[in-house]
Amino acid sequence: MLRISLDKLDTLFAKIAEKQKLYIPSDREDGSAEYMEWSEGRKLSNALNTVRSAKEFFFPQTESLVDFKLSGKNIEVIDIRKETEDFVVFGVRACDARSFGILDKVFLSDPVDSYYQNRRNHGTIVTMACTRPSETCFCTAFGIDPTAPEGDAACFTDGSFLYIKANNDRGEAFVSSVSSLFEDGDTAELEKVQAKTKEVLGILPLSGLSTEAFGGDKLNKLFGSEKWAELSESCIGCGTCTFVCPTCQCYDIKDFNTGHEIKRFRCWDSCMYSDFTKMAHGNPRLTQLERFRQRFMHKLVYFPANNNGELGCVGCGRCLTKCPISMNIVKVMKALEAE
Amino acid sequence: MQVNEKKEFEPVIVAFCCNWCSYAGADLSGTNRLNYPTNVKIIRVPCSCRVNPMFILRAFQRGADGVIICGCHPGDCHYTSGNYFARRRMTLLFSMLDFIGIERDRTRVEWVSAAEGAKFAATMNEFTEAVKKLGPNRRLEDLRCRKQS
Amino acid sequence: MQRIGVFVCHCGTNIAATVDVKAVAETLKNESGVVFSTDYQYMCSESGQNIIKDAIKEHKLTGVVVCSCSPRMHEATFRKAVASVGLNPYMLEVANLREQCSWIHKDIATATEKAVILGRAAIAKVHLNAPLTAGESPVVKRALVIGGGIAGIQTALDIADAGFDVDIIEKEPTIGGKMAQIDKTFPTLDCAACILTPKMVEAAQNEKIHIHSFSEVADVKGFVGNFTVTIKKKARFVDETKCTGCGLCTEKCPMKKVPNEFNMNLDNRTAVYIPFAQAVPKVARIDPNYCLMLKNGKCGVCSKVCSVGAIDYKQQDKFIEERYGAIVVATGFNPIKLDKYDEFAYSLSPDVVTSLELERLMNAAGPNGGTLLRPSDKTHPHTIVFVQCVGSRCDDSKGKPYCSKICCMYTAKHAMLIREKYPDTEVYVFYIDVRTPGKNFDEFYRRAVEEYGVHYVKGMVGKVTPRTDGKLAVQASDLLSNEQLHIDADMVVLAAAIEPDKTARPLATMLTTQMDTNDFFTEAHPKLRPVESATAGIFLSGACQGPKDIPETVAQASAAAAKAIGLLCKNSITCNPCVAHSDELMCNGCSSCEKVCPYGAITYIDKEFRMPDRTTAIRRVASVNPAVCQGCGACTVACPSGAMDLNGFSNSQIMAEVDAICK
Amino acid sequence: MQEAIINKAKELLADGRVDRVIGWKKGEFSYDITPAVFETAEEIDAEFVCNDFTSANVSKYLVKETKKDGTVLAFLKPCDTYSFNQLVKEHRIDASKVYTVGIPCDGKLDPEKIKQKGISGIRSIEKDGDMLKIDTVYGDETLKISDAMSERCLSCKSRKHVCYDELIGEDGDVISSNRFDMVEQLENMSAQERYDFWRSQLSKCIRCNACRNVCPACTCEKCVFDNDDSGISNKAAADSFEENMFHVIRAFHVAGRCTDCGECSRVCPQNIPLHLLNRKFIKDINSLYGEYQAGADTDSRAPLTDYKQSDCEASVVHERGVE
Repeated sequence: MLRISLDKLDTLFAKIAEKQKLYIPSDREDGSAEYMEWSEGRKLSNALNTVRSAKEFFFPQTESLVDFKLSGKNIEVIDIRKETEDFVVFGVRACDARSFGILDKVFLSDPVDSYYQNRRNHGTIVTMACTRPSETCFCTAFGIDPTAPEGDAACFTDGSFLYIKANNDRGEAFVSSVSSLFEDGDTAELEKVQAKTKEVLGILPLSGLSTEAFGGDKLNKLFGSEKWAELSESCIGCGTCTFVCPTCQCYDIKDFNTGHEIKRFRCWDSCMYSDFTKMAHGNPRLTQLERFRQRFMHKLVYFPANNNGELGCVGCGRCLTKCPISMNIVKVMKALEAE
Repeated sequence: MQVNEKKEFEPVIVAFCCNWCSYAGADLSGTNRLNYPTNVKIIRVPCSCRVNPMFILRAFQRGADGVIICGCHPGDCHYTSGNYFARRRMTLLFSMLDFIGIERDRTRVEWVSAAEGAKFAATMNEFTEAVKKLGPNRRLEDLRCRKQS
Repeated sequence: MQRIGVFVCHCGTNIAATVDVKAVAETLKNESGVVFSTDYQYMCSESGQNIIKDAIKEHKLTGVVVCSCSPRMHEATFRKAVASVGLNPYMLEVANLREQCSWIHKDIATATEKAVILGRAAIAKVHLNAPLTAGESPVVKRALVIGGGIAGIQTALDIADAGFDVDIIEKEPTIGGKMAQIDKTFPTLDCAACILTPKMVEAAQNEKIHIHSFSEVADVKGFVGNFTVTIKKKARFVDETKCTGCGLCTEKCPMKKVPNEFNMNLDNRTAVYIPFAQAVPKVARIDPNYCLMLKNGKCGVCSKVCSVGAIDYKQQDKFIEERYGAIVVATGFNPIKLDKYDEFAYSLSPDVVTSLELERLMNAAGPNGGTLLRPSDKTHPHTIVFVQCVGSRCDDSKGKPYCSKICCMYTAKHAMLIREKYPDTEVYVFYIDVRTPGKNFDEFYRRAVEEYGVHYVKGMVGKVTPRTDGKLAVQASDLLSNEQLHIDADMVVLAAAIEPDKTARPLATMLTTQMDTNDFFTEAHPKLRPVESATAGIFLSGACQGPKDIPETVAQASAAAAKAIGLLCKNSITCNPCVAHSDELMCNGCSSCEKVCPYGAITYIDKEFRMPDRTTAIRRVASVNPAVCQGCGACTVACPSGAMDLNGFSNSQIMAEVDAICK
Repeated sequence: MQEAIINKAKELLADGRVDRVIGWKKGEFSYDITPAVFETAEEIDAEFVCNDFTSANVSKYLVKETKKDGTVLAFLKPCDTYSFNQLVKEHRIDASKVYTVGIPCDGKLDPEKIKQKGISGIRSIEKDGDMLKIDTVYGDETLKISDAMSERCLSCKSRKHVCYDELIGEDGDVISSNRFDMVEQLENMSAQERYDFWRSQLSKCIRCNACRNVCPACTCEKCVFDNDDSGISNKAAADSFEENMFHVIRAFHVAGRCTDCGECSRVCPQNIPLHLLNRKFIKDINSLYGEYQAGADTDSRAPLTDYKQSDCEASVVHERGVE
């Protein structure tokens, strides 16, 4: 398999960044990691994952859609769409890599979201296999193998070398563009690391999490569950879980009047918010219970119902770490399953 | 032909003036034909205590380079105590803006009575100068609102 | 969407000379919502107003922007004009192109640019204006006068004359106030009691006037037209309704060594007493600090001698509540305490007296039956020194910064009276300067100097030293001849500064009226509204507003009465519609707004709401009384949720103006 | 301690003094604890927990809980009592429906701090003297307790309960705290440095509203940022200005009301030190208008709804410190 010494990562990054923008997870001063544009000196983070997911590269938190220019009493509509430049996101974990598939099902199915598609067409995802999963990880419950991540190309490491493998055509093109830096090498050490990681995955506290109880056919039973009241009781209605989630895809469209023009933009919305899907007649989900239920029903029932049974969660564990009151999808799944 | 005339920076300055003292003071400086720059635009409010910090931030967002709040002198408030509340609010707000690194000379509170037309004009001249020196507000502007030139 | 008309005024050349008014009208025509825009020479003229009225009708305008002089000048004019053709007057905004644009700028280009921006701001505001209707609030047809001195009496008489019920609250056992203690009045030298007591009697006998003597204001609630006042009727231990004022109890009372405050403590009274012969109401009061029965439970003589059984040793303070449409404050004044003025030996010698004490010493009902005798040895004084401005016009902390106004004249009166009655007495008056602005005042002063030979000396007394021979050694300087004077005086009279009564400050808090730093009530406007306080429905009468002599006090008392009558004769009052209002759906009931309201206009009510989960819940929410609110807006900023907003100056309106100016 | 608290809860439930108990419920791991309401002794026995990770301030839940019938028992840490008092003062909590039991607190631990030391795959955490013994799937780890202590607890202002119906354990004291040190450090920076600091911090904000929604002072029926009529509502910070404004306005709205409980910084998923903004206001208020601690009582006048004629002028900001 093609490999490069980890000491030469900088050379690799420099090479990638020659032609296009490169984003890698890097450590912030507060110790947590986030995707940053690579430039000389920027180091790849050792953290298991970033606070925010990689979905932002294709579905940014705010995005301008169209401008309306006002002059006197006239309004001119300005299409501000531009072709995105090519970019590479390096170091995406298996869970996030899977999330793109979920987002694609929403944004690329008819009617196609041209803003999302534009970015998707120009982004190359280079994933990175996990070697040190955490107690909050449960991607395996969704059939994800963190030692063999999806993505256009996948990278693996054994502590000394970075191995690379293309998963599709785009990945092939990417690998060949940097292959001059790689050499063919023995994967024995890597296989050892992968086996060790698999062993750890088996003993993680959430390794036994079952998804049996969920799917598109479970609607009536789960919707009416009495557990929701208890589970949602402590929810403070913030959007942390949805904003760190790699698969949450709801957005709101708003207009901003700058005085010279109206900027129509979209921004992430959260089903946890009191004004989520508020319409002229009011709000269909009036209580936090209903809003809380929406989020989990969406991931565990509605999404699979529309997508051949695929669940809308990838088990990245971000909501487990970040929820202010430590309520999360695992607790919800376990509670509902126990019923 | 050489076009190298660099236009002097003309700040946008919003002045909130209370109806009873400062707005009347501004009127008086007009009546007395006392000049101050056109940069200053006055918004009439019933009392300095009507000025919500939101208004000040809004002004900066929309392109103001300086915001000044004028009210009756302490003790002279038409509503007895309005300017005392305004004073505390503005002191704390300005301190907070300073704390997050916004230039402190972009904000000011000045007490101007209905009889102080001259003080009003002098204050506006001084304040405009101070803001001019700072240059355009960049730290607390909304890029979306920046004027396209 | 509003249909807005813009009217740009030239104001002759006042605006048009510096602002290109045609360009302004033309540019503003392009603003969103503007359907008509024009300019005219004088918008405030009748033909100018007609242009506005016609345009409203023709173009079905829903909003009007007049670009003219200051709204402080003609806003009311234009509001009236638009209202006359059926447009709500609050759908009008004025852009100030004269005082705040054309008059201060010289360059036509930049002034025009600014004028356009000011016009835009006004247009942006009008877009968000809402029609406002002034509310109405009923008026209780009864007035309260606080203080029963000459000011209060005069005000009450005038209000009663107009046919309204009026209550007087007097903290002392009798009305009459300071004037009752005065001997003669300047500049006519007529007897104060002779002119005051008939008025007191008149007040007592007027069936529209109700006197609460020996009472205080305990609490004030409500607002103009509808005040609710709690009156504390202090226990006097004598049943007012039974006492006939026969005076038998006062004769028989064994406790005869009580300092008589009516005579400035220069003689004594009994523990049960009637302050003076002409007291109104003529009802006895028992002083619990001296009454043997009340102190030790032993005596009871008065109770035994009272034939009508009016004595009631168990009487308690009583609180009554009464509603009023108007309140007149007439709390009056007091001479300041002179304990800080050791240089004049006031506390060292009984022969150093204040002017008010001198009034009693000279009064026929005073301690000496009208003969002027030295308090120390009851001998005739032959040399009397008057010291002016004791505590007045001081820049130190001992006295008052203001002129007490009445001292120059009453001293001239005293000097003249003494010289007339006791020609062998030398009278010296030490003054900073003599102030005599008033009808016949200067003539009066000159008579004192020229006809009565009073020695007026410009200069201050430095020190008064009581000597062992009973004389007072007065050291003074004569500034005109620049020499030191040493006078051996028999008496020294100090013209003590006057200050507002101590009860005024807490009263001002209850009434939510303003006071100046000297505790005089502040008038709504020092020149144009001198008898009204800034708080609607509260009027000022007499020396509580500033030092005054009797004629001025009476004039102001009648003026205050006229203002109060003007209010009382209305059935209801129109309220300013630019008041705060709370959006109950957003209000948290946190009480922040209430704490910053200077008028007590905000109260809280428990209201039932439908909750998101379709249940109902009772929440505490703020409620603004539009009749009390004056529209300052303090509450709107104190409110964290933005539930509180102000009509006419709403958050969105002000932000729209900000946006228009900054864009 | 946990045992005493559980016994107290069961005792009060049993004798009918309270109908519900608000406390904390066990999670999947040793540290992911959720505030919860318990109605029976069985539920309490099964799931009630009070340990080094029960940091959530339950005071704000009482706004909702006291709207229901019956009395609720709340266990309050010293800092929670300040929030409780403030909410009572602002008429947000019906105190007559709450039975408060003060519980002692030596500071709570922050799981994120533990993880940032590289400790992963945590199975259990135990205290051992001043050390933590952590069992992970990658082997045993140890950590000094002080290194795992929540930032806010390291600058705790008070271990004294300002109100309670009953107290478990000994009451502590108001601490002469170092809580303004960081504010002071920032004040001593240049304006440019302060600007850069706050830009780097506030640009991390994802507007999840966790700070606001957890804040016991933010109990508005409708927040201005959710209200389209307020003119400043927004769901995402579309510009750096909006990032700044949200936090400045929020801090201003809670100025004089913030009890400095530190929940905002605790819950921020982006680790923005939001409490510094609130502390700046507290520090200013203390130095300009006299010492004031929101929540210390239920009747004093808050500094922004009060004034003195002798207050300093706003120009004091221009006159002091580093430009």
